[in-house]
Amino acid sequence: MQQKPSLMTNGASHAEHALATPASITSDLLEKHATPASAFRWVALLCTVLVVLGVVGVVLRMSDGVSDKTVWGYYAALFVFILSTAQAAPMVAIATRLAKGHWRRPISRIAEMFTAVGVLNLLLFIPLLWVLPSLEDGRRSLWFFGNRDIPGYGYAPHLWATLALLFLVIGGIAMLWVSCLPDLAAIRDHSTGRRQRIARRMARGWQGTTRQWEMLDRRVGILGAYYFMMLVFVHFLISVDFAIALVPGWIDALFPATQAFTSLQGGAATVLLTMIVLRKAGYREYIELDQFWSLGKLLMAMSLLWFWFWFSSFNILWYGRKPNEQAVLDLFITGPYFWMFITTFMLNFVVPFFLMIWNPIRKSIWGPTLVASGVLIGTLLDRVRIYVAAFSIPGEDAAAHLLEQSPETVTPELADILIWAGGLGGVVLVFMLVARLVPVISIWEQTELLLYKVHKKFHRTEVLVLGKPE
Amino acid sequence: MQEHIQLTQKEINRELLRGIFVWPKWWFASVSFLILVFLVGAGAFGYMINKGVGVTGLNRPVFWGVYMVNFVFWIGISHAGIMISAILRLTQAEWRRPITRAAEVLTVFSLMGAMFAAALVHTGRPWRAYWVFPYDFSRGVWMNVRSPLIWDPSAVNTYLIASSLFVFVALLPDLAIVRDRSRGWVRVMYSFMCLGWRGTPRQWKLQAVAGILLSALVLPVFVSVHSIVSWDFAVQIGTEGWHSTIFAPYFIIGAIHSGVSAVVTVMVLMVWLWKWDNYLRPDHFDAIGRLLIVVATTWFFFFFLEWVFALYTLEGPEIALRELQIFDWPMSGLFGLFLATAFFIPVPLWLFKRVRRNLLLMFLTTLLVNVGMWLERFLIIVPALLRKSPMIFDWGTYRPSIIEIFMVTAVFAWVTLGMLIFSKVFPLLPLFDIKESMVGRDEIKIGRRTVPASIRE
Amino acid sequence: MALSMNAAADIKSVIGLFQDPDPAADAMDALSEAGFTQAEYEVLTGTPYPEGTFGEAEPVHKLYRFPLLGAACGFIFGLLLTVGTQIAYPVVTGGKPILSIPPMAIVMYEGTMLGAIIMTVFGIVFESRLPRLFMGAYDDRITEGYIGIVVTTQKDRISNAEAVLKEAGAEDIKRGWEGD
Amino acid sequence: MANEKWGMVVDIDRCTGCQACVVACQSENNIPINEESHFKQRRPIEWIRVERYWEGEFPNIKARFIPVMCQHCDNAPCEPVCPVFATYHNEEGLNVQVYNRCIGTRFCANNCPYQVRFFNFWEPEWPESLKNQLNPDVTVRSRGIMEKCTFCVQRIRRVKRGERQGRTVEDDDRALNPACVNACPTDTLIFGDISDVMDAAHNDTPMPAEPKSRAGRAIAKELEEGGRGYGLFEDLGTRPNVIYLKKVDKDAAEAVAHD
Repeated sequence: MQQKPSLMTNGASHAEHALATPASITSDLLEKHATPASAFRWVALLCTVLVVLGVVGVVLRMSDGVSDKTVWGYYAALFVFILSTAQAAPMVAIATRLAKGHWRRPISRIAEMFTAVGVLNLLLFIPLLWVLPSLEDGRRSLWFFGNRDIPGYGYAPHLWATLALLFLVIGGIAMLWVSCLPDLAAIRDHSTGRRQRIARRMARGWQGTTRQWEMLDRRVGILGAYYFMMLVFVHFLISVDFAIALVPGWIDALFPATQAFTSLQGGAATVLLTMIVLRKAGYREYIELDQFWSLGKLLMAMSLLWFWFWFSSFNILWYGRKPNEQAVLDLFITGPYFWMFITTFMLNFVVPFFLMIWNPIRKSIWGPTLVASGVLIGTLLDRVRIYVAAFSIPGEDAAAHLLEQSPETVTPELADILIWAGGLGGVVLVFMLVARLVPVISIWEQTELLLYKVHKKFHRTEVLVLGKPE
Repeated sequence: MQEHIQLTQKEINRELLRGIFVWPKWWFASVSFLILVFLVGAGAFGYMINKGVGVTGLNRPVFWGVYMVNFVFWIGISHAGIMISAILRLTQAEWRRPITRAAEVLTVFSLMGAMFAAALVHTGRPWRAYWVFPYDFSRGVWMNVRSPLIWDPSAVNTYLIASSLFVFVALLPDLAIVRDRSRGWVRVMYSFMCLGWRGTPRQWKLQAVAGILLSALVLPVFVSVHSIVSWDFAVQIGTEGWHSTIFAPYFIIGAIHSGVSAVVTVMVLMVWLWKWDNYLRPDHFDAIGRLLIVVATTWFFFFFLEWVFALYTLEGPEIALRELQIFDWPMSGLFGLFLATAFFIPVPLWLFKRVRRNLLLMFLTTLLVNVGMWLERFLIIVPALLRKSPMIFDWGTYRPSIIEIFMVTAVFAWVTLGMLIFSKVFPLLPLFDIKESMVGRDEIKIGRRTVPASIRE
Repeated sequence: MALSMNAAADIKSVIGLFQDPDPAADAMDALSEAGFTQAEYEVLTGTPYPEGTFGEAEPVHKLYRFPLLGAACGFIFGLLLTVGTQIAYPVVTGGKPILSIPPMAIVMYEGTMLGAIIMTVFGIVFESRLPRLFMGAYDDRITEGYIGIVVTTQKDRISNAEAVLKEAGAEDIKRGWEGD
Repeated sequence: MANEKWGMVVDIDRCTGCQACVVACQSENNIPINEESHFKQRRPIEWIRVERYWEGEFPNIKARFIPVMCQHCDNAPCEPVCPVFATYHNEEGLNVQVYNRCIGTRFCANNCPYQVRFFNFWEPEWPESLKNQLNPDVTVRSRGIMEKCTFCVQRIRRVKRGERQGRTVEDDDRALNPACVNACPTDTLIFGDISDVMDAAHNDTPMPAEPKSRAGRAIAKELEEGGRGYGLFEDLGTRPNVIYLKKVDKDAAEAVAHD
């Protein structure tokens, strides 16, 4: 009997998977995975073209040289944008898995697949190593303990940031691979030819013994925690040495945490948009209202936290009225990037909160999707606002303790636009490539759900019984 | 959770109302002792009003001492209740059920403690403290909305009212239970308090909705309260080391760290004193212990950020302050103690399941955490004032006087007293919530294994 | 007034106690078959059961209006307080503007939340139809796990209701205006 | 005409650290005698203090003096944090303290970078013999409230009351000057209306040709050519109205030249 889900039901509608069996789910998902939607090819082609354009853009950028970091502002912003959306998306899977939320099961794979995008970001990071000035010119840095006698001391930020990013990407891909093992085994057993050969090589002889399942459980948990910590750490390094340290007089202990946190918001938004696309691509019966509803709640909470983080910084700087603080406020908020800030504020706080607070909108497909796209644009503008502004500070000011006057707004050139197009296209392309290797819906998590989610008759009503394995 | 203890409602009533209908000796003993301690503190306060703030150890430049430390500490503890009950209600964690009310009650009493016994007594003229409220007396002078000390009362009062009402609403069904078990004037009293609760489906439904709606409403308040308390310090440019943007989240997460630990301490005491071990199972301690690991680690990250940026500026006064904190005796000793007790001893221990399920160890570790968190507030407030000004001419020392110590202990006594008396008058464990979990409890058979499950309608 | 007194006088209630949910649910069905309307009988339990366990109608409530109303009042109160006091006593401090937005925002925020919460609690009590002065038919055993079905109806139909309840296997039947 | 903005010039080059200003301030403003116990408790009340720093090693050791009183900042950090408006900025640029209004949260003292706000920990007391020397124009502050330098506002008020009776506020009027200024033997402290000069300094407009007061003239001169003028902790952006003039130290100058 189809009963209206009430506040207690966590949005589970009773018809869901009423007739599904492990076999049916497996065969259906494998079949969908083997034969992608017709549009797949065209989108992939389009993304490839964009990537080529992006490469052209990078070459153009290179031609300007790396001495003047102002022109590289938008490039850096793109790097941080991908870091704080696609690379943060896996957190949706990690956190909800930690909280044992059953609603996560259809989307946890989608989230994890974004770890692979880290490879793209590693490539994007390389030119920045030349753009970022070394510490020898006396600018402040996180590495205040650095011993100036050590050769190459001036490049401490470059070294540590690279290593951290590298370990983040490796850990992420490892997590993706481990949690894919059972599905790869399924492909191995139910396919032929090249796909089977690849699957066999990647499945590493997964048989599904009890010991293997325990291993899988533990490893996915540990790698998830590791990924989260590395993500926070990378945001910490990047935000301090690539933004704060470039702006004289900007002392904002909260900013690394703010950027790490807002990246989670961006990650959730990324997953939401991918979900809506996949619904169109034929996974409608897996990605349901429940997922959108829950992520909608998440977006509402995060929009509130966004405001809280922002206000915690702003209030202190505003109240303190130190000249250096006033200069920073002018640079980032009231000054050249005023309208960009206002838009961010609307898209990351006002719109998400005041839309998601209404359950009818929150409990719909289009509502959270709309908000998520807004959040993504907001995050984009936010990163541009911070990093373009920071990179546009002339190098000679770096050693000063006070920003005398904020530089002019930097407008994107053709090269920047190409790079951005290429970068975003690249993200989609990487995701699609991974989607060819592994199913976008985790088969084993879906079938596992069938064990723990039962619809029973309880006296005169029907209830949903959720099992919580310890 | 794992083990199943299916009890009839009769048994649940009998065991959980033990607090109300049984009068153990230890209760009278501890209550009278705590009243004594509290009265000593009150006497000290009277003496201070009579003689002046001079009787404390405060001086120039250390104008804020252990009173402020105590204020921040108890505000921190007060964040336990809403943290536990609200967040766990919203995430529908089954193991929250027996814990919620004790946590909320702890919130209420520690808030009162923070307001009166700490924030009030630290003023120079407490009998004028009501001037911070919007009260237009004959002079027509209002309070100064631009001051954090105006944000404070508004936030703390909001939080106090909100959490008290939260407790009250969740109490209604249990008061009805007590009413039905009692006779005479006691019955009259309880039937008056429970507003004639009958238990119709409509009332139960609103209980469920209320739990979630109020949680969602109280959470933002809870975040704002400690942020504002932290801004008392962070907005200041006159004191080195306080003017940091990270203070709001840093204080919040620290508050949750100490608050949740305090809740665990209270849980252990409930098991030991009222013998409620059928309801507070090792599983509950296990789950909350895992939560504590996450909270403590996050707190440590913010602590790390705060230090990094303090040194990052490489400004003389800041360096002087940090040197005082970590190198100069006695601050160095306190600092080491703080780090050990607040993080490095408990957290590694909690990593072991055996420790998390051991009541005695959880009791000790959580007590340690709160010792450490009290020291943390002390180390944030006092050294910063000792090294307040770049003019070394004004650097001073501070040693709390016996009067201050009396008043600080009085607050601890007050909160414990409150908890004890509440547990005597009201059910400290939510009976109807536990009964609901028994009704809604189910299990799923998978082959030979039965997985604990719960009804989500 | 007198009329309502009379009306109250010949409206009586009776309660039947059941051990298990199923006979209680059967009794509800029997009552509806016996021609009692949904408004005339309701089930009392000592613990929340999933909605519709006894086949009763799902209660509808308008609780969500209360916090919105309260928030609006609280916000306006905060606005008037901050703006009003600053304009009534305009004193410059630290070169800050008389109407400084961030501090006002903080106080207004607290006002909003306070209003919302107080109104919510009021709404909960109101929507739960509390406080209830006259308990009507009730039994202490309900908070011990028994399930009570209360029929509130005209005096002349009470006996009929009692018959139905007994038929459905009520362990005990009490009249609201007797005992206790 | 625009209101005055009272300010002071402290020429450190002239200060001998004789503490005459401190004594004068104590007797003018009914400040209780700072006995030894007060210093032992670290609770002396000294609206103006002369900080003494030693520089160098014996035998060529130098004593450095810097008199510090309330800087009457334009952006005074102490003002906005007071919950009850006990301290605020009046139209004459003075940072005033309202004793009746103060409830003693000591927030302002914490937020003052110059350490010039003082708290009455005890009820003030005077020996019997000194009861009659209390200044009738100045409130005796009870315990539990803050107090600080007022630029001897009572003297300013007295003169301005005279102004309405036809007498004008003349520059460098001994009746107008704060007690410390009158007491200073070496003319280290100069008091006056520096509104015109400070406006020019803050708005980066050219200095007025003929500043209103002697203090203004000194500031204008030093900010223009001498370059000795500075405010305490300028990087905090508090905009103090007390301008310090650097010490002219020949040895140090030579030492710098030699390096």
